[in-house]
Amino acid sequence: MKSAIVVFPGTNRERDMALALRRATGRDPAIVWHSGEALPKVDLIVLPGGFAHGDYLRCGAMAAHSPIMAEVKKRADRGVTVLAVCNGFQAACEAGMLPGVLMPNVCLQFVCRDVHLRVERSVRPFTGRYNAGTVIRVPVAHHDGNYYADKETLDRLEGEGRVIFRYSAPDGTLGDAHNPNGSARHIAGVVNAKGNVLGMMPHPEDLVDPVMGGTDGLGLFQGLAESLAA
Amino acid sequence: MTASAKSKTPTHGRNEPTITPEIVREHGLKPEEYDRVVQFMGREPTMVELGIVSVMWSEHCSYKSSRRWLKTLPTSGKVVIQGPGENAGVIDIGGGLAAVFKMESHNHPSFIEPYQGAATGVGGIMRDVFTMGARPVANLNALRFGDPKHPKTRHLVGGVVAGIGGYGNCMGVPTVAGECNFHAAYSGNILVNAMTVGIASKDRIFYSAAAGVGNQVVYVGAKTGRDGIHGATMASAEFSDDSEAKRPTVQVGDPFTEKLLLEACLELMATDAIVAIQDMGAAGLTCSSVEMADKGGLGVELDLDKVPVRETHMTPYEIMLSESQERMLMVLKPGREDMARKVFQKYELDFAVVGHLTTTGRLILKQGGKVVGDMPVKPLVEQAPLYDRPFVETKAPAVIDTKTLQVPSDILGSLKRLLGSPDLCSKRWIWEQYDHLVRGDTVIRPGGDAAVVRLGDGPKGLAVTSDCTPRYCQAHPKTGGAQAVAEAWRNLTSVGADPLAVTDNLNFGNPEKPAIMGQIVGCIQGMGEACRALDFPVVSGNVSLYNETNGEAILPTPVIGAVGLVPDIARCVTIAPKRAGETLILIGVTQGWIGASVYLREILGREEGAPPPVDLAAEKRNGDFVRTAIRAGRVSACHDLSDGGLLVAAAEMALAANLGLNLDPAQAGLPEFAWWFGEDQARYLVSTSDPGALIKEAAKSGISAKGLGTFTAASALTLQGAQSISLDELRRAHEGWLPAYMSAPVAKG
Amino acid sequence: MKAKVHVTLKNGVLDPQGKAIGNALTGLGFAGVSGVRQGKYIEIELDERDAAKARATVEKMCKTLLANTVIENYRIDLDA
Amino acid sequence: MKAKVHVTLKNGVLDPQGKAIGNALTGLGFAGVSGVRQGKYIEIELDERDAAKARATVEKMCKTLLANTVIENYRIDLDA
Ligand SMILES: Nc1ncnc2c1ncn2[C@@H]1O[C@H](COP(=O)(O)OP(=O)(O)O)[C@@H](O)[C@H]1O
Ligand SMILES: [Mg+2]
Repeated sequence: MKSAIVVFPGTNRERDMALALRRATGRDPAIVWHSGEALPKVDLIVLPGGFAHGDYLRCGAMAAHSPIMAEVKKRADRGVTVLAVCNGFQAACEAGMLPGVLMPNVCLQFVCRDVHLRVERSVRPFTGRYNAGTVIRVPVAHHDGNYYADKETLDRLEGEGRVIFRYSAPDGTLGDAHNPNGSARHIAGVVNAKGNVLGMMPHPEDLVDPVMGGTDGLGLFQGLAESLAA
Repeated sequence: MTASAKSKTPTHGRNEPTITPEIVREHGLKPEEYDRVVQFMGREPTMVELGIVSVMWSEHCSYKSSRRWLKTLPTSGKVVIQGPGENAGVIDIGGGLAAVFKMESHNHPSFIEPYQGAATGVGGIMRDVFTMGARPVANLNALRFGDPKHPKTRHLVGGVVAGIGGYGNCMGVPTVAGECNFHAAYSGNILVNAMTVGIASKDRIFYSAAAGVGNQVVYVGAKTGRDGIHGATMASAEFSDDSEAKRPTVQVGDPFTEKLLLEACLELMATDAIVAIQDMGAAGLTCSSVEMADKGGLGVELDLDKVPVRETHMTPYEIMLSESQERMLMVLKPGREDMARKVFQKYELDFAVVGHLTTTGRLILKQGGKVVGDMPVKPLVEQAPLYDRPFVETKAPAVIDTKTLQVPSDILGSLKRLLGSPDLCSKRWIWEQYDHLVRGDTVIRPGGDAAVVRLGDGPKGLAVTSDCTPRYCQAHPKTGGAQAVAEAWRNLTSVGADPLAVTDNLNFGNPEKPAIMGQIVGCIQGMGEACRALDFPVVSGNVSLYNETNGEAILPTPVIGAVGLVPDIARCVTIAPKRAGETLILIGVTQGWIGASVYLREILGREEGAPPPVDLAAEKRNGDFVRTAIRAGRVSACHDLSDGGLLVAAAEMALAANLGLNLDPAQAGLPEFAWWFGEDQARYLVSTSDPGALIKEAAKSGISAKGLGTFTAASALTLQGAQSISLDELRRAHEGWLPAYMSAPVAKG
Repeated sequence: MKAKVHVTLKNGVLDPQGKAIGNALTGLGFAGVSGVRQGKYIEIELDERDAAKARATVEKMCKTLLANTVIENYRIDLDA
Repeated sequence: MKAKVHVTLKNGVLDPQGKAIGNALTGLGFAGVSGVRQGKYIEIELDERDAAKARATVEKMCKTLLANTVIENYRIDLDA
């Protein structure tokens, strides 16, 4: 699998993502600056975490207009797999690649801690390595991860099986106590209608190695590598 | 013309007054200091010149009260590449890599505007580190707030923590460790000390000494505004009730611009373009240009019209003294301008050639084609006043006789109160607002002794911690200074690291008072002794004096930031034991030292007594033993003993692992409370599944090791099989205080 | 010409910031606060002198960048 | 009664948000943007009916919570 990580001014989790991709695929991803550089032909495009353009207006709003995003959208429309994590998820929503928007956490604070995610669906290319209903532990690190969409949109997402991860207790139960940011219906990750773009707030890339305290996030990258093996 | 010859009086800046004694006083210069200025200038200075001397000679930049004592600290050793005197200290960590680190205070600005004050403090210390060519890989913060009941405290805690997170998180540097205490002595003067650790190639360190006559001086980063003019002098003056009303312009941080500046600087540093580089911190363009020229023994000429500004009609005074953030000054090799400009343009940052180096030894400032400032560089640095201030030593307080104390008999009740007290409660509410995982290298997270970040692809890691126990320093400065160093050394040891070197942040009151000066001297002497005994050199540091409001000083607070090396991160341990059945073992001797302890203060309401003595030989012996045991895989967890003593540390270990703990009776001959809560130094708790072997090993080295009890699958902490308290109840107390405190509505007080 | 843009959350969209301010005000003892909403206020200096053209431009700025029309409304006022 | 509060940065205080928005607008091809400042806009529903009293209350709210008077100014408008 060939992959590329897009770097905007202010992106800061490209290293974490590269480490995870290397661990799962044995290959280094291409790191692509948002302007003036061509996006190479790859099987996976990653929009990583950080604070693109400082996130000063709305998170992801300015990144959504970066020159490279038009190309990312075009590739996604053609079926290329896109993984959008945290700030990448925010940018993908702002760019209209995914429905909804990420609002400030209800606690109005930055939250960095491990959370539990219930895998709602086991689908390639993203979650084929996990069973539906499995609970994994991965960290969140964000100030604006409160997923919001209107009721019709949320119903449609659920009806079409596009909610991929939900915040939960370690045993899979749902509840406000386990939701770190107030997301509607405890949604932590969704895919687009085609199923080739996944947006999620948590950082699976930060738990892929026993020395980091766990490996629950590795399955996502191994699943991608397996599904997208050239 | 020689450097000290009289120069023609330059053109005065627009609207700039001539100097009066009143203006001199406002600039914090004593009359005799001003006389010295006139003498080396050979004439009266202009406003901009006066401003320049006043910041260069401020306590903050010149260390005039502390320099004499700082010189007594050990600053060399086999790992030291660069000691104090540069933007940050540099040590060799093997494999061709160097660790670059420093700590700095932003106390006064954070009191006035907590969010921006703390944020720009973090931004400033990171610039100090990446200006030397290092990529920041870990941030720490040492915080001291006032009485929780003080009307301002909650607002300050909320703002400072959000500000530190706001800046560090955006920069993508994990904030992995720190400390946070509360005491009424800080109600009017909080302490916000920030530390950054970076990694560089050992042979690619960048320094600030200018070289190459004719070379261009280049300004990069953000534009200059009228922010924080005279921050350095503010940091060198006492507060009074009306200093809030005066409200000097506070700087607003722009972490996004600094993130771009970081990436642009590191990109340019990978080429051969840079001769010298220095960040603009306190006293901005003044400090950076003067220090670069002085270190290179050269002169510098600046054209102020070329400085990128974001406001109109800025005077030379304002441009030279502005403390706008996110700016750097560099000297480039000839012919590298275009290449350098392209790098900064890629990141949409300002890049301007603002001057060049000369042979004159003078700082010459031009605006509108006219010379507006002309002064010799050397005296600005070398003739800065140096004071040998009178001091009185703090008398050793009486040792408290534990046998005479009336104490509650409920040990577990006291434990619960201590675990839920402001100083000992969990600081999770703080560190969860900090991105402590970004970069994907955090091996040991906040919550234990030291934090550990992986180096490159591993297997090595860096361990970091920051420590100080101000109440010991207050009781007996010399003991307190030594204890701070010893505790930092212990915290590194507790994760299995080799302690390598330290940085410090010396926070005190007004040094012109002999009693305060005595605290400064005592603490530095204690630190020096401990650093020598533990082979733990000081490679950088910062001094913050005049932390007083209406004559009330803070507790003496010499914070020690320390860095250690972990040879194999797979063999690190945390404070969490691995399984039920393991034995808890105490390393080190307990006399039940209760003077100046948290127990005495929180349970008995008394702040008095001699602090626990620091036996540096015992520290070294016990620490070396523990480290060896960790490395050999003989212990599964380790926690050093500090605030709150044995029972607090044991409970923290049980909570971290979510395991129960059955503890044996107190040591015979000691009052029970003194055994459980005494704060004797040089002690560790370790957990092991082979206690016999460990105790035998210890005996061979003449080290006291004693089994204390067993971790269990039950979820309670039990004393002598009799009294018991559930982990849930302890956890609620420990985790509950800070979030509950911060959930009340926050007014600005 | 100066354009003053107010960006506010649409009715029905949860406003955590506004809610937090409301709670804090009540907690601080301000009685009778029945609702708080927080929005953004953006001032833009434009070289354009023609009001109609300026409004059209700012309208476009709002749609492309300044507001997220999934959740936000905007209002434009012009100052000569 | 509804109070409308504008909180804006004082002159001379760095406004990273405004700067970033200005750059982004220029980057998107909007020409002639010579400056952008960003502030907050807060609407407060009050039970109070007396305008003078309402203003006094909101004034106090601004000072204690809504504005950071070290770096920000505020303006209060009342809607009956
Ligand atoms: N302000 C802070 N920022 C980050 N971590 C903190 C802060 N305050 C405390 N911590 C973390 O909480 C833990 C306990 O702190 P402390 O009691 O000071 O440890 P010790 O007694 O071992 O020095 C440590 O891991 C420390 O890094
Ligand atoms: Mg410790």
